[in-house]
Amino acid sequence: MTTAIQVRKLTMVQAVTDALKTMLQEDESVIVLGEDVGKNGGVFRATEGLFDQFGEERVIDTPLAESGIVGTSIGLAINGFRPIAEMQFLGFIYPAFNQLMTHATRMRQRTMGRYTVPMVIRAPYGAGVKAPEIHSDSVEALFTQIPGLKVVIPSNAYDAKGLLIASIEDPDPVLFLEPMRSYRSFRTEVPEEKYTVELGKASYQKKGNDVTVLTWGAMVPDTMKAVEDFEKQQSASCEVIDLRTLYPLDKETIQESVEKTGRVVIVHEAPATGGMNAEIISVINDAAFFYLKAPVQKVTGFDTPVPVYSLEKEYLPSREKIIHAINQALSY
Amino acid sequence: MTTAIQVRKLTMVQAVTDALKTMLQEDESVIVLGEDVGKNGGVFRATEGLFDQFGEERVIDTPLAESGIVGTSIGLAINGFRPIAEMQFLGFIYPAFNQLMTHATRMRQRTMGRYTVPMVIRAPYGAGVKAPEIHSDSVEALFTQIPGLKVVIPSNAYDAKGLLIASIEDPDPVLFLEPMRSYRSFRTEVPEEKYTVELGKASYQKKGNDVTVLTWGAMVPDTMKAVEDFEKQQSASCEVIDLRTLYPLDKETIQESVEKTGRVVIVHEAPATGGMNAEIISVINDAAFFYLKAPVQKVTGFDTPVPVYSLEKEYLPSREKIIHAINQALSY
Amino acid sequence: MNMLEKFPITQYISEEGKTVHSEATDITADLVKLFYEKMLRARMMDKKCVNLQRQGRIGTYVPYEGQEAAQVGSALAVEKGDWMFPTYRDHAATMTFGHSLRNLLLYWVGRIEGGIPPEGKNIFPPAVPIASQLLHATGVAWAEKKKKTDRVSLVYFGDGATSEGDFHEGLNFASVFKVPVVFFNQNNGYAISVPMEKQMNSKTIAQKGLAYEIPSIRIDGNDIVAVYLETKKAVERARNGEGPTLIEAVTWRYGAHTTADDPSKYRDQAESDQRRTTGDPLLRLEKYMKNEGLWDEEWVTTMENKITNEINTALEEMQNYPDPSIDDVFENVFEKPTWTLDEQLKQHRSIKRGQMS
Amino acid sequence: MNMLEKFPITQYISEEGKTVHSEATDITADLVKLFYEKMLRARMMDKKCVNLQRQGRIGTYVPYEGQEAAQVGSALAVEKGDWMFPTYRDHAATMTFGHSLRNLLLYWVGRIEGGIPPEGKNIFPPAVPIASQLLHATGVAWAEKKKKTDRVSLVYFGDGATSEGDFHEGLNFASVFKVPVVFFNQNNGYAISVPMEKQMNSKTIAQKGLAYEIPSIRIDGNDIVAVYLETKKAVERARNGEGPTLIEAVTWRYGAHTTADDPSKYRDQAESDQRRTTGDPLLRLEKYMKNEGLWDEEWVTTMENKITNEINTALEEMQNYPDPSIDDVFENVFEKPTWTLDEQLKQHRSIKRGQMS
Ligand SMILES: Cc1ncc(C[n+]2csc(CCOP(=O)(O)OP(=O)(O)O)c2C)c(N)n1
Ligand SMILES: Cc1ncc(C[n+]2csc(CCOP(=O)(O)OP(=O)(O)O)c2C)c(N)n1
Ligand SMILES: [Mg+2]
Ligand SMILES: [Mg+2]
Repeated sequence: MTTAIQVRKLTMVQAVTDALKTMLQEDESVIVLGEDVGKNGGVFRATEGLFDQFGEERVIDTPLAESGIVGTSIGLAINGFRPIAEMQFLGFIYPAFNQLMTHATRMRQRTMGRYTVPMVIRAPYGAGVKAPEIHSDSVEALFTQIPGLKVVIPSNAYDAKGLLIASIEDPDPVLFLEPMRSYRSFRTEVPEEKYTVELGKASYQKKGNDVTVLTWGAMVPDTMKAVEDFEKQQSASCEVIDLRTLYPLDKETIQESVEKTGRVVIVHEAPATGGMNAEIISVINDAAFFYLKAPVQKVTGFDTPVPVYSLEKEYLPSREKIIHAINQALSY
Repeated sequence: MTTAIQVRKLTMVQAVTDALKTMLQEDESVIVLGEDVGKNGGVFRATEGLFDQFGEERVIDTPLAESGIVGTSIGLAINGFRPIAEMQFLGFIYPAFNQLMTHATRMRQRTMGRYTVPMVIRAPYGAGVKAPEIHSDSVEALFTQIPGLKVVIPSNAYDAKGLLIASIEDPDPVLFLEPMRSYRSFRTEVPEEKYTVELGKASYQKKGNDVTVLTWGAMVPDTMKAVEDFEKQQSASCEVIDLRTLYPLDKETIQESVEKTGRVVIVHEAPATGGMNAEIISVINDAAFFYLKAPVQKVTGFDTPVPVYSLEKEYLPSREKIIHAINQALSY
Repeated sequence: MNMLEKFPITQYISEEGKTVHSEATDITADLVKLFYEKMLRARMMDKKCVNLQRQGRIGTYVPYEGQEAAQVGSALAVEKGDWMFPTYRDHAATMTFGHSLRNLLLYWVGRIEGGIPPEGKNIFPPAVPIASQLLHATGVAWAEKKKKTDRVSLVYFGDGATSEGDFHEGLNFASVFKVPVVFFNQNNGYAISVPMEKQMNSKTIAQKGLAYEIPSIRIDGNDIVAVYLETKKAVERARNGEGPTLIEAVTWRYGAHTTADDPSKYRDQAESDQRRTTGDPLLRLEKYMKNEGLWDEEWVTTMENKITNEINTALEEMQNYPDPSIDDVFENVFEKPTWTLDEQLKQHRSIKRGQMS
Repeated sequence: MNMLEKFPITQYISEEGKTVHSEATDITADLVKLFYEKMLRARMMDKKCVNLQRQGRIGTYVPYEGQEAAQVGSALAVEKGDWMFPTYRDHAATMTFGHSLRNLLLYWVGRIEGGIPPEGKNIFPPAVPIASQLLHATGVAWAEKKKKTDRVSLVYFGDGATSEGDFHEGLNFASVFKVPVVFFNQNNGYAISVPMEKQMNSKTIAQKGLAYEIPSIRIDGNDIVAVYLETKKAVERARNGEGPTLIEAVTWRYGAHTTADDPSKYRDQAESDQRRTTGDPLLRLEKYMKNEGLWDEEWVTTMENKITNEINTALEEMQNYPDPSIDDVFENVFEKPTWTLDEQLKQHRSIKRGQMS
């Protein structure tokens, strides 16, 4: 007897809800908490319906205090639960920085494994949806340098569900960033059943031979479109890789591709300085230095705060900039 | 008539006090605030004597609350003062992360210059003094990716005074990190009078031809010693550069040196991933790619929390590791 | 200790528009008319913005309808030279204190200029990270104290904001250093979808002042006379060097948290609408004015016309405002841009101009 | 409201060792002897550590001498299965609750093992970032509530800790979710050099509970009977589902903040020493025992010898403990080390072995 796998076309935010529901159903210890995640179903509807289905003991509206949310989640995680804490926007995680930096990520080490913190912090992030100030920060690199934290970013609904479930099942803290610009902009097929996408593994969006383009999150569809346009005009072919996990990076995949192409473009929306581009270049320096034919090209945000929304289009990596960078990489 | 410049041999922490005193004397708007900075003179004696000399209106013991210290300093700075806020250790700045990230560094931009935040945050940092947990964090790279913030680290008493005065006079927020391992470990000559060391400029510790070694803070004397040992045994010569300001990096000096040597070693005590090594490699990628003869070598901490002190020596870059890295850089 | 008894809701004018407090008579007829005019102006502006948002002419908007008395009454209680610290919802306060309507509209189309007050008006850009502004208000007021002026800070925040650590640290610093700041809480019952009962276990916000020995009062935030007179007292205390005050103004927002929010998800909107007929701040003042013989339909119509014109002019100015420029972003990170910014701007411009190398 | 009157310092045994509270008689002779023994043990351990530090045999140490009643009395009020959240100064509490003396000593020589409690003892590693542990205690207790057990959290923090945002958020969460946690404040008058009057404008810490509707009490923290019985009441309330309690135990540290601190910089140490003859917790219990005819010099000597042996054994164990290994650091960042960690450890080992390529 074979069972047909049920598949639906979901948006990314629906896939997030689906993952949460799957895990709430499967594992009694999973709880969801945060500001407005309960009755209201989250400001982006990511937790829609969960409060009604699982009740207020498992889907919890908390007071408005991020340090409180992360700090109590640490206690809950150590004492048998798997909390999934929502930060309403990534730009509001900063008050919780101390709890994340000095406790969530150090407890296993401080107690040699006696106490562990299997928690997930979810947060929508990134610019491009005309949100107010602070709502559009893209500071993923801040977190990749916190020892003890994994950082995961899906770019589509399928990955969102599989990566989120893998994050929830991970025995250690995971920061799960959801590119809000991609929340509803397109759908992908998502199996109804439970599945995981392994953390730490990048995915080829497109194979190619001449330039490696590394990106993640909302930049993936943008990059794919720019690459398509580029390839229509030029004979060179691009390999596009969605990194998906930013800590730990998938060094093997990066290395494999760079050894083949010798040319690299990195696309991200965070500021240039200290952004992930630097860490990726550093990994390439270690792993594939002698294969590089040209300096790595970067398409990033500026070393400015993300501007208010009338200017966010100028801030975000554009089609032109991506194509320009690919051309640059090929020009050496 | 000539006036002889008075010069004294000071430790770095004395030079810090001297800079604070100089500026408190010169500029009525300068105030010093933080935990135990007043009557007690600071847990490292960095503010010794200032409370007695300038009184409690200018040298202020605050409640134990870092967000409170930075948040009120923002208000003080906008309304005419030049607050110098002390974080007792860098590892205790995290509760203030939100104020630093979303306000101190954005206010000028949010108001197109109407409100500005000329403040300095001082913090001792780094491992190697057998301090308890969290006291030894070296997370400078976290801050170099905050748009709107300069990050400065002196490695000796002369620079400490000059850079701190320059930081206080800077019209924008500066994070001034003091390597506590170097607070009292050696003395340098420090003029009694006021002087500044320009922010954003690296300093050559030693000229050389074959390898560029980039470092800062407490790693500068360690690196110099390792290089000395190395040069005794090998014919190659090293150029050692103290970067001093980590944002903005002194690209010109880095470029100049790398164009000459083609080989680079970076020494820092922060964790490898996301540490400043990545950003420096990224700058080299942009500025001197074709001059590089070997992958950049890194001597860094691990991707672990700074361990408790029985293991900190293993964590910190050692003489052996520095020499090994120099040899590696030369081996290609 | 029953906190509801210890902190009763102080009223000066009842919902029927009757004087219920002896000091209410200190209010002159001119002042009453000023109250009404400023509240009317605030409400008309709010309605306009909600409409503009529906038409897609401005972005997501944060309405304050229902909270006019709290915002206008308190804003009228401070003087030029004092400092105001609004949140994203306190435009009735800032426009009353002298903010430019054009800039407010610019704010809602995502323009930096929207955060900038007119010259001579000490207004901070709206604080978005909840409760962070309490510390700025405390710091700014502390600076005034150090400078030995008699200026004060007036800072707005919601019921939800009381849960953040910065609320606590702000009140503690203000209390320890006895700085001239008025903490003006608008308790509108909700932080987005979270009702006060889930936000805290205390029945009042005023009682939180007890932790810091900060004098606190709970007032009817829809009674502009109460708001004005009690804020004035707090401001006077601050000016006289008597330190901070915490005011809990109990109020209500009729509408959604923002135009992107659907309040029916978490509360009965019919009940909320019902309040328009009972607790409304403008209606109450209207009743009071009628009771006192101060109501004049013609005057109201004149006002409405004047305000309509003012808003339309501001809207026009907003629409004709020069295009935003990314240069403003680059130029205002530091006083002097770093090489990183210079290079990034240069590259950005070069690609925009299509001058690819 | 005069908070000193509202929150008087509850005493059960006066400084002269007299019963001053009717419930003090609930305490059996055995319990009194247990109190004395555990306080003596704590004091002897502390003195030993101060000496070891002076001799350079352990690192910077944080003494608690003077605070034994507060720590021992509260620690005896919880049961196995309950959770304890100490700071760097609360070793009298953790050793009374069952922590291992060897591990405590390992802590002071900078060993990871120092943070790990014996199997079956729910003790967190000492919190270093001030006030952060209040949230962990709340979260852990919340978990117990969700699991429908009757276990509680007992969390320690100082007067200075009340200024941090996490103090506020911890109390608010605990109150809103009514979790079984006892917030045990040791008000020793100082946060390093900063006296309570500069830390807060309130006269008591107990009054801070009013902001959250958390029952609060102010007790003589040097009166172990008061500490024990009042903590027990709070623990019972928590077990019965009645939620959190805030206890302010007024106490004093005789010595320096840490062995690296010089208290004469900020206070009169002669005055501090004077307290040894008046307010000392052990001395008070001794007087009480003498008054009650429970004092027995021989018993005390036996105890002292037993404790000396215990401490010396622990010291020996600490000194003979296997050398620290960097592997423990690498192995405990994640359950399964990432490639980054694997590579770094490999390289580290290879250089250490001198096997340079
Ligand atoms: C630090 C932070 N966390 C979360 C948010 C998202 N947020 C915006 S408004 C809001 C509710 C605020 O409620 P309240 O303080 O009562 O003010 P009101 O909106 O009712 O005026 C939340 C959670 C934020 N802006 N800042
Ligand atoms: C967040 C944070 N800031 C600063 C410090 C440095 N520090 C260590 S102990 C201490 C004073 C704590 O005082 P209190 O809470 O009264 O506890 P006590 O030391 O008196 O037991 C300070 C400021 C710290 N550990 N954590
Ligand atoms: Mg509200
Ligand atoms: Mg204390």
